[in-house]
Amino acid sequence: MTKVLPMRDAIAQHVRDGDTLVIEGFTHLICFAAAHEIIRQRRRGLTLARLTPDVIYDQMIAAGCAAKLVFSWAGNPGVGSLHAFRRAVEQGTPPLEIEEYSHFGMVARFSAGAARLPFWPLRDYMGTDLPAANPRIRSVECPYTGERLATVPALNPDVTIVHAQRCDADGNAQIWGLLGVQKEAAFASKTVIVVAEELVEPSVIRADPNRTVIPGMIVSAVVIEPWGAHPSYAQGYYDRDNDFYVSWEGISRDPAALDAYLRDFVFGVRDRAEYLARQPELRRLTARRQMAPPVNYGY
Amino acid sequence: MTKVLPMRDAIAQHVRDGDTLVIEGFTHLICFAAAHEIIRQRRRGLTLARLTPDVIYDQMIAAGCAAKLVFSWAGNPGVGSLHAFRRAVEQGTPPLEIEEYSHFGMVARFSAGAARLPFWPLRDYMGTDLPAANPRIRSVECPYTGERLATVPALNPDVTIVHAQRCDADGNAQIWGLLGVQKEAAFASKTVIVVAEELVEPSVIRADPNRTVIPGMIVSAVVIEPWGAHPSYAQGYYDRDNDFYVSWEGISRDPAALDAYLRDFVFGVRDRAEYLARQPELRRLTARRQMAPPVNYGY
Amino acid sequence: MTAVAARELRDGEVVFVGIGLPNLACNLARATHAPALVLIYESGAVGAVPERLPVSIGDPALVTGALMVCGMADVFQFFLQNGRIEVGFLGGAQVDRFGNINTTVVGDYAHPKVRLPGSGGAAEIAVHAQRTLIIARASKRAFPAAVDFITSPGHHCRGVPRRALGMPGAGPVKVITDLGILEAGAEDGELELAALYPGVTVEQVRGAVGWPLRARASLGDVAPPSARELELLRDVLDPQKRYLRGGA
Amino acid sequence: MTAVAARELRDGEVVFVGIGLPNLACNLARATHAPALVLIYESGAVGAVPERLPVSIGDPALVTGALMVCGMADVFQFFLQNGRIEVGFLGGAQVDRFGNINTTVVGDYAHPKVRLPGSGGAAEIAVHAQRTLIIARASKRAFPAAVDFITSPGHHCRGVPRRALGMPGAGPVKVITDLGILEAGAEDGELELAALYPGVTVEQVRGAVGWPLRARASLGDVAPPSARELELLRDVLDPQKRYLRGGA
Repeated sequence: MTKVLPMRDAIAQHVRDGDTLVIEGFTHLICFAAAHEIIRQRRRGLTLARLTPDVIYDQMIAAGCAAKLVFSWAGNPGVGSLHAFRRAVEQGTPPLEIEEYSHFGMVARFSAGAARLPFWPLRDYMGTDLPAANPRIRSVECPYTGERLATVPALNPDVTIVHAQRCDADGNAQIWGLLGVQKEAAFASKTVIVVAEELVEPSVIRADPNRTVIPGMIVSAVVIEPWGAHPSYAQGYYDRDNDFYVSWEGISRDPAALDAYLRDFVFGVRDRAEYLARQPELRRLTARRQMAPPVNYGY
Repeated sequence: MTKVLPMRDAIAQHVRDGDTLVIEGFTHLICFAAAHEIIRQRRRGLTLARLTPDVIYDQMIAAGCAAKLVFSWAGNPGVGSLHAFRRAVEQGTPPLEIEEYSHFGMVARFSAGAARLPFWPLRDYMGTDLPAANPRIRSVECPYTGERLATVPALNPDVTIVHAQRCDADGNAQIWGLLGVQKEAAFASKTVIVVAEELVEPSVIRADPNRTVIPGMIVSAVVIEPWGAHPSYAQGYYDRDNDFYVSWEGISRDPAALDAYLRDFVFGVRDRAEYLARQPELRRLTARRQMAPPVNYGY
Repeated sequence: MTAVAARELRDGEVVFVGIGLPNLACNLARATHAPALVLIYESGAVGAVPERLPVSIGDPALVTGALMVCGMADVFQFFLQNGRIEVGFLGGAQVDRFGNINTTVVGDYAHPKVRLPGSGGAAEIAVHAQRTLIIARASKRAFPAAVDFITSPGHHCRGVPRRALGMPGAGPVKVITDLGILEAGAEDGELELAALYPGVTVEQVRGAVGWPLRARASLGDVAPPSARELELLRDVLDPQKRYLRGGA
Repeated sequence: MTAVAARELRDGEVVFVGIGLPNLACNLARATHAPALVLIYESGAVGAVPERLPVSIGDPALVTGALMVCGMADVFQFFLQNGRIEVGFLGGAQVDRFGNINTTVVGDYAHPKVRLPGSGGAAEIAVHAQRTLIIARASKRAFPAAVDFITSPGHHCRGVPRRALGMPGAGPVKVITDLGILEAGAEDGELELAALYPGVTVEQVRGAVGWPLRARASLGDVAPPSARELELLRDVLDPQKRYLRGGA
């Protein structure tokens, strides 16, 4: 039975109302294609976790998918605010519970989840107001030195969606460029969906095994979706659509403009192909070639 | 001031009597060139730490360099015993203190050291006699679930020596194939010496930054030593000299044969070049070409 | 023994492989009924497809053509401790009546008669693999009533049952010897005789273990290696007889 | 402000870079007196040499040509918590008299007047970097006596001095504003005026902070940006004026 599915089927089969969902990717490889499908399928009551909610979760909050947000930096990177998020937190429209850490805290939560430990120790948060704001930040005494270290609890999502440059049909996925916390989030998760720019033969994966970040054995579904990270980027494939990120400031500030955006680019298209057809001149973002030299795996 | 030194100078400047020394590499990339130079310079009282002491530490124990061994599996991989180690432990000749963990425990010790945490939690050792044999294996209570988890203390070596396939003059080192715990051991260490098969321009490193395992900023000295891991191996450069590993069973079993080996191949040569000249037909071990396909880093 | 161990592996399973007979058994299974077996080595090779018999668990042939190679911190935390390993293979100098294994010392820890290599990854494999298989030749020396040192825990450790110790894995479900197969008793976790090789008697097995061995009422028959299995083992997988000194 | 910040960096130092003015300052330093500066971004790019002004800390231009790219678990554990970062750059909506920074909320946490982005990596940079530099334009709103929320700790947090809290790093050694430079008092860690830009008076700075600002007996003069610095900033590093809205 193949794991390779259309996005519609992968989301329908694996993402349920009320799930804790992670679509990771630090600026790089953020899978907007999956988020849009989840919005189209009108999932509700999701706990959305991510270091940087970014425009992707701002859209999901605006679309009413989220009951709760777990995060560490909620801005529009390099641009400004996420206004749907701000309206939810400042005005309660829609209501949104939040659980807040720092980046290191979120990384540590995924690390604990991936290692199937209940907590992760870190030297952090002394002097800050974060533990007062979030009682799940606690501490533990070192059994050697007696000192107290901060702890965060494991995060084990129901579903994690990772976008990769390439994978085989079993979901063995290779990523280069920024790696973020995708590996940790995937291993922490009950279900993993890999979305990739390219489907390749296993022989391509096996020719450079050190590049594999996610092994197929932890993957439940594979979706092949070229340009699936747009307006985010994929190193070696396409650049970030920064014009769109800049325009999100105006779109997200105005609820009517945001609704129009969702109508035109999410609800109003059947799939990723239709979304891409409505984008202005994607070729301007196509990556130039700057190839890494090959290495020898022989013996 | 260049970091690139002959092995003799790198060892003379950075390895001191009584140091805690780590020469890591799991079967792959074990830096015999460094160990032989340390033996030649007659360092004494070292605490030697490594997951697998392997033939390399068996030689150093026999040569009288070691006061203590910290380890998790002391055999000749795929062959049999390390007889110098066994004589030391079973008969006290020479006396050798031991501190013993499992592989996971040693990995966790280096991870804690690299993260500058005093301990690392792991779910391990229940039912085993290891904590009774080693009181440094302790436990901690999870501040969320109340369950007890095993802990090991951080290991922060004075010096870690890592063998890499290639590096630049600042010590930015790239490794592919088995990665072992080299990254963790290096980051845990006060001083790092990188030994490499090839010195390359920084542009080679920068053309594939995801392959860099050790950044130059944590490296104190760089030694270029082709075949420096022999009789261990370097993926893409040369295979393991398994004949030698098999012959070590007989050599190490007989103290006189072991002394003769050290005389002929360590004390009796001035440097690695002379050692290599005394090896039978190294070309039989030269790696065949099996190149990884290049990937695109452009944007 | 090797062919019998190979049959215990199901196609598609994720197996943590040790060197020697376990490695042979896994590669035999891959070559026969379980082509989709995923072999993981503690060295960091995942989905290895060695083109030669690896001489160690760090052999370069495990890397070339593997699906993934990762650091050992990932192997132990994200694969093993995470619960992703379905089968772990273990061997050892001593196996006791509860499936505890000793690979550390013969005699006293502080003053050992024989110093063995130690745990390696065996302690944590015994704790975390969903089930483990033990391979060992039967003899009174190899199967004492109680091991001198518990390196890898079995079903009952110094008076405490496995479940009470909080170990995630099920422990050694089968001990494959050259005389028969032992399995843990459902009640107390004590190893009992479950199946015999052709021509071997219950008394022969009892004579090769160090405790009064219980035999199940209905004993299974271990099918001997097929011609195909023998041919693969002797001619393809271990032609130099590195590991097949005793038999297949 | 950017040029002044750049001068605080010594050649060869390892700098944890934030986006915006800190990024500009680091690249100005690289282009002038500190070509060997090692730029690390929390996204995992180490030794980045961006060929364009990165629009975010995850820009692909930080990857192409970098010395190393690693996962974020390594960035925070092996670089930052390990103590390998010599300089951390921080900015923020509010900076108080002890150098505490707020990037979380204006008003009450549970019912904020303005919800800011939050910590990102700023909390741990403030704890671990060997020293930090803060860049912020001076105003009474930006420099209250006490911040509404301590996201990144300074020299004195809710009555407890930094050292007593066990923070490895030295904290904010300089706060670079568009009017002058503030430094922590040796005794109590309170920020005091240490240097002035040409033509700025002590009273002007006092008018732009929310507490009775101490001025050092001997005030330094901040040298204005040189022609070369201005040219690099305006024509090479930020020709589109993405970050240089206020001045250089």
